[in-house]
Amino acid sequence: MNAMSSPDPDPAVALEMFQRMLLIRRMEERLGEVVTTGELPGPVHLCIGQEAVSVGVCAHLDDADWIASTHRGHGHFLAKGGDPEKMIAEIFGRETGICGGKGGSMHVADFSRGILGANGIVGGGIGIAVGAALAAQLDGQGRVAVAFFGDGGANQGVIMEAINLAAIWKLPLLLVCENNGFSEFSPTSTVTAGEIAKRAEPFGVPGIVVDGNDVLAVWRVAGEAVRRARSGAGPAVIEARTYRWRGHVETEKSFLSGPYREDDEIRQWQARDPLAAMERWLVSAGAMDPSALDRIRATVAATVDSAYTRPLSDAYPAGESAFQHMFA
Amino acid sequence: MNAMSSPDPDPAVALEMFQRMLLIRRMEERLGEVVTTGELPGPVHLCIGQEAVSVGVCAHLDDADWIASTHRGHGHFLAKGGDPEKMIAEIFGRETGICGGKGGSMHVADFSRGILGANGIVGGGIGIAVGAALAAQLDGQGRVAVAFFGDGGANQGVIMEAINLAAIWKLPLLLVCENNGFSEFSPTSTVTAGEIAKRAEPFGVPGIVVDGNDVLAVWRVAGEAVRRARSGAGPAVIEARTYRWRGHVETEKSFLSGPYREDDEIRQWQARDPLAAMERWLVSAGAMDPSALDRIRATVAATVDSAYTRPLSDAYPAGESAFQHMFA
Amino acid sequence: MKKMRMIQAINEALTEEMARDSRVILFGEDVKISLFGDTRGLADRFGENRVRNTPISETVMTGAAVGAAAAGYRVVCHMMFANFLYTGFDAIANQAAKLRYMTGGQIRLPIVYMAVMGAGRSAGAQHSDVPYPALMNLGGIKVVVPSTPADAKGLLKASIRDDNPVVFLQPARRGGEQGDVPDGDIIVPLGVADIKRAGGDVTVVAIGAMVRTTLRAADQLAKEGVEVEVIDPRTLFPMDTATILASVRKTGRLVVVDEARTTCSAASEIAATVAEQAFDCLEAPILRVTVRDVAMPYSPPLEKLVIPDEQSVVDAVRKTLSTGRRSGTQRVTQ
Amino acid sequence: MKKMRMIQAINEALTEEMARDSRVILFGEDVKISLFGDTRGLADRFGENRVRNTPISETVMTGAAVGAAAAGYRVVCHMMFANFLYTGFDAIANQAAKLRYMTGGQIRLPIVYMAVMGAGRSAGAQHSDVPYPALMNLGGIKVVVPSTPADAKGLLKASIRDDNPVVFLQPARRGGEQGDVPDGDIIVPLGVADIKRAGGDVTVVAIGAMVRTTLRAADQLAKEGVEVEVIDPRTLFPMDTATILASVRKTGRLVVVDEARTTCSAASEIAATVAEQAFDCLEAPILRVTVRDVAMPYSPPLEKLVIPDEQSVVDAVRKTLSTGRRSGTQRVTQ
Ligand SMILES: Cc1ncc(C[n+]2csc(CCOP(=O)(O)OP(=O)(O)O)c2C)c(N)n1
Ligand SMILES: Cc1ncc(C[n+]2csc(CCOP(=O)(O)OP(=O)(O)O)c2C)c(N)n1
Ligand SMILES: [Mg+2]
Ligand SMILES: [Mg+2]
Repeated sequence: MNAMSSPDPDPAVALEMFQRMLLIRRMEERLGEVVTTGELPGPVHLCIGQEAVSVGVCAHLDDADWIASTHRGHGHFLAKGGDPEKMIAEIFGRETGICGGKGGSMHVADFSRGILGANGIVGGGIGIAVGAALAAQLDGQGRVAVAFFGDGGANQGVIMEAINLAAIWKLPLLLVCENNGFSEFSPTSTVTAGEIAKRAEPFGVPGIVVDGNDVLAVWRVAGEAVRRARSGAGPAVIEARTYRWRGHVETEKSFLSGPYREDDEIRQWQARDPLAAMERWLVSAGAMDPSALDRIRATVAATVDSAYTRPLSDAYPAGESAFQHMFA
Repeated sequence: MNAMSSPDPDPAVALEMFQRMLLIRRMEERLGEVVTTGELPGPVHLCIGQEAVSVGVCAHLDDADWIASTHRGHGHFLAKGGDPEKMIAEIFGRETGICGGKGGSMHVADFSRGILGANGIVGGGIGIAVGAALAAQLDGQGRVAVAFFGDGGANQGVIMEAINLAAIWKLPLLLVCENNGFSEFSPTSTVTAGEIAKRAEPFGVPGIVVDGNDVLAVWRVAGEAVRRARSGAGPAVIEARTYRWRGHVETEKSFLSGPYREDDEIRQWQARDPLAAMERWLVSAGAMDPSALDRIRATVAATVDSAYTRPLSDAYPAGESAFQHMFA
Repeated sequence: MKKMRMIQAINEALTEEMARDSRVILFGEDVKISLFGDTRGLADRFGENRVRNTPISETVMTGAAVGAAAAGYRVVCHMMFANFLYTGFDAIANQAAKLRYMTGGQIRLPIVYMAVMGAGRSAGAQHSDVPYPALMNLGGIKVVVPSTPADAKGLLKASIRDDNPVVFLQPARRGGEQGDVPDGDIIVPLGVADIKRAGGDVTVVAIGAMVRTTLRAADQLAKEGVEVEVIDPRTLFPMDTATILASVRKTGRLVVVDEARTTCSAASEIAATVAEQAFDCLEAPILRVTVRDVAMPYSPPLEKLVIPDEQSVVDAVRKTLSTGRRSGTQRVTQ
Repeated sequence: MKKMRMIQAINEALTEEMARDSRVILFGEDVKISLFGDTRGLADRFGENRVRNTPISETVMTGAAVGAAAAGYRVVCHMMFANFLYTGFDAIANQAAKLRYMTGGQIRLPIVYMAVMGAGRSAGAQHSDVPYPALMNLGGIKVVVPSTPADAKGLLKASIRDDNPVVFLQPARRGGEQGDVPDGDIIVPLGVADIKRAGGDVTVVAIGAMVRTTLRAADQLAKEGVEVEVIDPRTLFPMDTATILASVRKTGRLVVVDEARTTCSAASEIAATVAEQAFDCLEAPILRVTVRDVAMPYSPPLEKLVIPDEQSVVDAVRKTLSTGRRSGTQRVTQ
């Protein structure tokens, strides 16, 4: 794999990626605000700062491809084309939610768009993605499946089982680790030995480290891995190094006994904002005329506004729905 | 680790290893015969051909060190000093068995000798050994824990979790893979990607491949790994390449639809008999005067004879014992 | 009608369903050579794509079953021994049992996790568990236990066609026993109990391997003039409580024979249901004949002692007949 | 006597036991910073050797607990949310529950697996399970569920001193509630139920978070002149059936309130035991008030609907009082 020599994305693709990242950012920022009002029923885990990973990978996928996600799953959902309004309705527990209000933040899923779901079990999406990759292989349509997981999730044994199985069966599977420096409140190095991407190598599977704050870099390595997978050459592991700006879970400061990282570290990473970097690139590459930027901002703002407006007046699910959908 | 430059074992140690291997061989051969008579209650998995691994490793351990074993566990039990007679009594389900007849072949254990037990769950001993290694570390007495597992067991995710945890905590743990070419009836390469020993490397843990039919080679690499572990330098993975001469489970031919390996392959490996190789080395190294060989043979024969004699007239456990020992 | 062993019946069910629907796939450890014989010949017939040996990796196996099912296949995931369901329990309990519900019914999960369960062959505690109580409590997993070759075939076919996760547990000791199996495409619907023997004196609900044991006990009791109605639930979740309740309303007496450990067993569940819904018809205490709360011992006499046998069923039936309503201790009044 | 939250009481229990016995060790994900506050301060006090953060690796965690216990330590293995017990279920079910038995009693396994369980805070189905039925059925695991801060402290201390594997499940919704905790080294022995309120009309057995719900229902019913006896088993396995049976022998009526899903629940087990052993004293059907067999929904109104509340307990008590013996349907005679 020679990802670095890959060409730049088409302007349309680049703009689309910028827009998706911005959408995720704004949707998550707003969610962070809402949490402080106490209106949200359950816990939320924001991915602000990590938007380049989901967007750079999902830019290569369409509705027929599969992704499995994590507890920090809003970005994946939106990057894969999930409906922002239905996501917010879900997080607010409304009947119009993408899961009818029965899943919540940690379970947003849209099977019609290949979104196998966020997951409350760390590592839980990995096996599911392996199965989707198996289905994709059997279908023979060139589909792929992607499992997103964190650096913490990389310590679940299922990841090794998945790499081994996918290697043996040459499954069209991408295992994308979002290494954001923390497994909950534990810095990665305190619980994770060595380099995560290297865990692929003993199985003859490529393990690639990429700057997870550089959406173009992510887009390049993911593109290469997706092409390989579609062609039948088997799985790859991508470790995207990034950082989460917000807490592990919103409002964590209210219950933690103390800090677990330096504010300075956060500031340093904020200076490496993936969105700002992409904006700079777009301008310098001339892919975007200045007004396009504003148009995108306006579009995103409108989407976000309506996503946080309509659902709030939607009804909660009817009582009987609590007893539906256990079985088909 | 520079195992190859390690010196040869003392003559006494070398003889002891030969004797242990011979004991395992003869005990197992006899068991294979007994199975055909239909006297054994449950299934047995013999380790004939693999004796050098358990013996080469356990030669560095004493009663205070821990081993966790597998379904193919008689060799480990005997190599670590378990009582042959109590083992046979156990396999025959007698009250004099090492587990009072309640465990059987797959559960022979002797905690007083650091034998945490054979295990019916593939990979089941790995977590247990990690815990024993943690205890050893906390004790601060220089103890080590060893987990034996098969090439099939190497595909259980727990192995990765164990390597990672042991690396982070620098546990005095040896993970010894007996790669005997088969995971039940599946040739290793059909279910196992890459080289097992290499699975240690991404975690900064040494992964060593050794000829599992050469007890001296095993003894050397294990010695080095045990010394490292005792000194606080952390875990190691050893992959010993060997072969099982017998079936996965005795009498398998009676229920399998066909063969899963070539007789020729078996013959080739039998030509590499670890016992014969050790005998040649002992003679050539002058460690053994010719009569010593005969003495060892006689001792082993006597041990085996009595192990297969006394227990057979022992009683089955009393009925109430079925309802004892769930709780302390 | 053909005589065949339960293992053969299962093999037929798998073969027929794979032939019928190309989206049925099967994977598991050594399913090609087939340890038990139940998957024998399938790889040859349906190819290495649809029938796959897996590494020993139960965690990813159970999860992959969920993903492949969500992506449109009918997955048969062979777990070999039922104790290994525990090894792969995460995806069964946290994903398979909940994913449809959590996603508001977006998907169907046609999965059959199959395994052999129960004791009787000195395989030791780690190869002899009867794990259905844990599965029944998950709420999102159908649990099927056949007692005869015909039921095994019909239930497995229904399980494969079902759009939900099913755990199909074959009683180890019944795998080799012969029984009549009707020809053709027999389907035994899930959730429907079978009255294996009609009788008016006592209702005995028996599960899996215990059905034959109970039928033998019933024969013996019949000689004493006691007519036992033997009900085999066949599907433990969802359970056909209607059939059981109807029988108890008729007989007034219930014994449940279950190879699981007592506490929170299927027997406990059935007893609780009857004590709740048919209390007024009960003439005597509900008796459970189960494995006491121990791991399964290896030694043959101990194993034999622990597993319910014909005599323990006979004893329980006699006991329930000997105690009439209010014949025993009275309510303590203060 | 001090007022404190259950989480603080647990923290005190851990602190005192670690101070008392240097062989008590604790590990789990982020136990140093402590998500729930129950392990806060332990690392500072007892050092990084005895209190360790683990990677997210439940499979090896549960297994390592077995090994460290077998090698002489008293292990507290913090599993965070009870659903993650499923992730590490293999070593709990196949090793911890069986190893002492399989080895003929050679070892003691002093392990406490602790976790927070149950719903009520919109955490969704994968963070709200009540998994004790599966654990109770294993036969080799003691299962402890406190309902008050004092019990939490005393039971956890007893669990740590116990030489067997114990799963200690803290009801999520009770963690923050205040209660009186006696000073000093309080020990609540395992296997002993507590009569939380005495009464002669109806026995209500309530578990964990349901105890407070039931006590409130009892207050309400008292105003109507109905005296409810509320029994908290505290240890679900082994269960103090004697206390429950004695109460039912007195009242003749039983309701069981359990936050687990109905099928094979602790409620089912208790009902079955009473239907077997105190049948003659029963005046009315045994009623179970449980979570129906669904995964836990996220949306607050749904979650509220699914979890038993005060009113559902009141309703069940009224119902059991309204049905006298044989007042309902009669046995069908043929
Ligand atoms: C099986 C399981 N264990 C533990 C948890 C609790 N938990 C939720 S998120 C998390 C940390 C995950 O870290 P990482 O995978 O790096 O993802 P990140 O939060 O950094 O995105 C933990 C321990 C869980 N949800 N599931
Ligand atoms: C968790 C689990 N899965 C499957 C099995 C069934 N099984 C027993 S031995 C075995 C193969 C083990 O292969 P390997 O680890 O290479 O050991 P070997 O038999 O070659 O010594 C399998 C699949 C088991 N006992 N436990
Ligand atoms: Mg992380
Ligand atoms: Mg092998």
